[in-house]
Amino acid sequence: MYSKKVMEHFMNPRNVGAIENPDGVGEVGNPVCGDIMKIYIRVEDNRITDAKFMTFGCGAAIASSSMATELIKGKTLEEAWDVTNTAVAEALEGLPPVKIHCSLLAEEGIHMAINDYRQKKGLEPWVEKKGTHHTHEEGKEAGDS
Amino acid sequence: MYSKKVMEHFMNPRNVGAIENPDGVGEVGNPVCGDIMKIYIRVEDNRITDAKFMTFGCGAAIASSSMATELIKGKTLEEAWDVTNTAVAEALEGLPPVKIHCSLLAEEGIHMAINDYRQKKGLEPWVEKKGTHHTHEEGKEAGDS
Amino acid sequence: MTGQRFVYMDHAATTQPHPDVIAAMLPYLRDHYGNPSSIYGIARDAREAVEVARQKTAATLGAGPEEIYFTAGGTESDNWAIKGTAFAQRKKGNHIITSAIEHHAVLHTCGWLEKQGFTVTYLPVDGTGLVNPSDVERAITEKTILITIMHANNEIGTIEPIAEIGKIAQEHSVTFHTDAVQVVGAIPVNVKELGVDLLSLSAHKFYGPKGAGALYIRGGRRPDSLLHGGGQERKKRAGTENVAGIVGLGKAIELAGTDIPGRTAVIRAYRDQLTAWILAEIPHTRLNGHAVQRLPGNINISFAFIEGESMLLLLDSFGIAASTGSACTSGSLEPSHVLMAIGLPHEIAHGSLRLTLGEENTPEDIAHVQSVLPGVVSRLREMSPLYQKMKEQRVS
Amino acid sequence: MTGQRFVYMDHAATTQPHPDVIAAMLPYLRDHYGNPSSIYGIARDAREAVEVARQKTAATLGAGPEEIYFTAGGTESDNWAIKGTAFAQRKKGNHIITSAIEHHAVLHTCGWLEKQGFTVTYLPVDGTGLVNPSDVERAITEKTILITIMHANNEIGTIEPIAEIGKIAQEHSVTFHTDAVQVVGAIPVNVKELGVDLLSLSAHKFYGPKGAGALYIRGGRRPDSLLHGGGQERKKRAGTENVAGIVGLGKAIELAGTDIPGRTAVIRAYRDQLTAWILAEIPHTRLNGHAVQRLPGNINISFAFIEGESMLLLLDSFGIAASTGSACTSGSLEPSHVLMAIGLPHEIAHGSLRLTLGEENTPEDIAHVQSVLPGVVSRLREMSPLYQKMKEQRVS
Ligand SMILES: Cc1ncc(COP(=O)(O)O)c(C=O)c1O
Ligand SMILES: Cc1ncc(COP(=O)(O)O)c(C=O)c1O
Repeated sequence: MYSKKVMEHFMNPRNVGAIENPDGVGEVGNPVCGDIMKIYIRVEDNRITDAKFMTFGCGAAIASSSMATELIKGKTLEEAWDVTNTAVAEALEGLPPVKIHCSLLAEEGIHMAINDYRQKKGLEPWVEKKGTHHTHEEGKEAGDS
Repeated sequence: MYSKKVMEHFMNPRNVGAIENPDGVGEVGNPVCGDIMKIYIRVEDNRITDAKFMTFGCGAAIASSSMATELIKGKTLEEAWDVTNTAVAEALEGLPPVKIHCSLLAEEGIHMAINDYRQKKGLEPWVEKKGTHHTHEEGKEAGDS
Repeated sequence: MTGQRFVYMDHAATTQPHPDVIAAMLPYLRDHYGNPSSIYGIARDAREAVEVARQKTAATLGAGPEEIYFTAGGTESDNWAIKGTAFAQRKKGNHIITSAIEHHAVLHTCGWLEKQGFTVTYLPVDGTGLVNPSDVERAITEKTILITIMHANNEIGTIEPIAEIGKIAQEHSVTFHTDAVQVVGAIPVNVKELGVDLLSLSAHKFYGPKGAGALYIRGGRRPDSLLHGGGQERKKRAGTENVAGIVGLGKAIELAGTDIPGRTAVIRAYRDQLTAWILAEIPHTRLNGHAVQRLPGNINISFAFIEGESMLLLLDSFGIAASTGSACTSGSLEPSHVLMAIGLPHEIAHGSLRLTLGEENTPEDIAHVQSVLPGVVSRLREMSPLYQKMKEQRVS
Repeated sequence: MTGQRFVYMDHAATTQPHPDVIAAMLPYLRDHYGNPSSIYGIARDAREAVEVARQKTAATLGAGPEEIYFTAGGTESDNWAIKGTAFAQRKKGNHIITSAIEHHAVLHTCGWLEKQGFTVTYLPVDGTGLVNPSDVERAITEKTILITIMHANNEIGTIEPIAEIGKIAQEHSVTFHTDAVQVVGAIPVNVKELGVDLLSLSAHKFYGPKGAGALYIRGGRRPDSLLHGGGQERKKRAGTENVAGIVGLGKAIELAGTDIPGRTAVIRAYRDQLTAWILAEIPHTRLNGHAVQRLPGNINISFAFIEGESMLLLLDSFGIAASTGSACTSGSLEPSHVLMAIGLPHEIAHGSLRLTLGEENTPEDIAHVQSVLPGVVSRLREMSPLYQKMKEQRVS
């Protein structure tokens, strides 16, 4: 059900772990839904020089965290803010419909980490575009047995 | 579904045909139900010296006619009257439940032929025992396709 | 009977799975036994095989793969289409239109729904078995929620004017189901051209395995489920998938959908030849069903004065497998409701013989039937009191 | 993964058909392809094979052959038993009693019936997954027409007190159905001793084929049909018989019913050994389900701080096939309703692993799991923010 790219990032996730004294942290999701994502960023000169994650969740959640942290590394905060869930999913060569929420979680995690950084710096948090909230979509459901 | 005996009597029915100027004839069943049985008897000294049949019907109907005519040949009219449908079915080593009515038809045919003989002789017809009427029983039904 | 020619002419009852179909199924019985709902390797193999079968089915019907749902056969597909629509649209209305010659999978389902408060119109057919589309239109009321008319009849082979009825159904926004169980592989089927919302098929009628079928559900239509449970078949038809059966269906429908005119031309020729021969050579016979609007393999002929089951038994003794509309094979009182509906008298209906030809039949098979059938018929007629009566009346 | 050990521990999901089962089926796919309803030779062969399978099924369940009806699987059997009883007894009442941990084939069927005007009581279970028979008795009202409680749960393996509930049902003259899909072959099943009126089973759970099941219907009980149509299965379950599937079921149930204590002793021993080992060697784990009243092959353990699907994917990469109660495999929001019903917090339920052992598992399989599982768990815990938090809290 997963693309090769998802499996590759799941089996060998990049950027696992915490950053000590990070410049920004975002934690999204909740254990009730089965996924929590924590994104850490190091920021220098408005640019993300390092990103790491800790994730409790399914294969797609872990792969999305891995890919999302890869995508934002080296980007300015503005560029990183614009990394959408679609971009994450596309970079992963697609996600099953029921797993799209994992890429949304990654997008939210990045946004939260960036705003955490901005608030620590005494800046206004940026506002979320509408319609990007964490939902579980209807779609294919496996049988139970 | 049919016993070997039924198939044997169906494939090689005994006593097929009509008796010219018979002493008694019975015709039972009707084309609506898919079976008509005509039993002919020759009677000498109160004994059935010959019996023949003509039957429109299924394998069981033909086998029952064949067996019934065999059973009554050589019997006195009283003995022949007492040849029940069960006797016919047993002699055939059993009939499928849905085909029991074929053996009943044979019993009725014999009775009618005997009474036809008796009436021709100016005798009172014998009366049927209760409960032996021609019915189709519920039972196994094949699928349609 | 050993060593004797075996001639199978009951393809409308079932067919022998094609060797390629069995070959396709075996790996999914043996090695790829995983439950398609699971996520590990052998389960993913199974899921992919199911999806390939779905694509093949969709391609043959001119549908999208997301419109195909696998079932356990034609009966389940019919029950699902009809009950599912009835329960889903109950608030809209309670009236169903069908025909008098449907398969029992449709008729008895409608009968059960009548007990649940639905009303059903059973349209008559003409002497050839055709439903009149104007009858369908006239029967539609404000309460009508479903029209279900079979694509072709299993006994007499008459092909119904489905596309015309489809137009009427669409104009009146009534859901339209067709039982195409006898049609797949026999004539091309395109759900868009037919204008149907739901279409039933069954693999074992086109050289696939028994116990595997499908229901086409046009995108957007939402009949209630018939089998509730796990999330299989996009939550619409629960139950662990019969993977091997579905794979077999997929292979079979791929074969059945290929070059239909070419593959059926021979069958059609044999049918016409044998039909003409029987009607010419054996007296007191009549062809049942439509002369032209007819399934390529279907012959249904009534032989006056004799009964069908005894004909079948004798034919069987000569290695010929056939079928009849006589009540005596089914244990019911009435002969075939289809033969009654086209107006046959009971005794004629009892004497009907159905020969349904298929891909493996040969000229030798036809010849064998020609050499056997006249003898069988006259042997039974010789002992028939009805035949005797007819002859006596002629003489007098 | 090639060349690597493959360890199948998902026998509750499905099983690999036994070679004898496949061997028994093949002739009925290839040569005896006749429709059992027909009367000629190859059709009689098929019918006889179906009847032999019926006798074997009956013998294994302590039932009469006339009480066995073949279906397309456990889901159909459950749907039929429940809807069939509900519609047949609608005039008597509209109340159904079930449990919170039934399979969705039961729960979603009940849910659909609620929309049709029936009311359903979903009984709770205790922390081990047991239904309390007194709860059943208390729930019975004048309107109660059906009790349906599963024989053993598919996720946590808990075996329910069916015989006790059977007594209560009989005392109150309420029809009693049990879903025994997970039980056949695992523990002896005798319908008389259990006091059930209806019992569902599914062949692919006991080394038979997918898409074949059966419903036991005690003589005299008359649920409405679910599949209406032809007169197959003594007019109660229409549809051309899946002959090969039924033959496979027959062979499989014969094998499954033979020497159950002997065959399951090994499985049971492995289960206990592996369970004890995991609980001892891997911290923050708990066993779900009952310690003793448990299916011989079922292990269900929660691993705190990690999620089940990712565990499965890693295990799969080491050749281990297993299952989880996490919502993430099913695409639903909620984790397993069974784990919720026994009182697990959501995050613990998400981290559950089900290993279900079967006849082909070996000591090497157990060893492989032991060598792989700890690494999988710690790898996921190392990247889990929940695990990190727990450790921080411990330190502080
Ligand atoms: C307890 C239980 N009931 C019913 C079913 C449904 O059986 P099937 O998937 O064969 O229809 C299953 C398995 O999926 C089960 O474990
Ligand atoms: C027209 C028609 N509809 C439905 C069915 C039922 O299909 P199945 O027996 O595969 O369930 C059949 C064949 O039996 C049929 O000929």
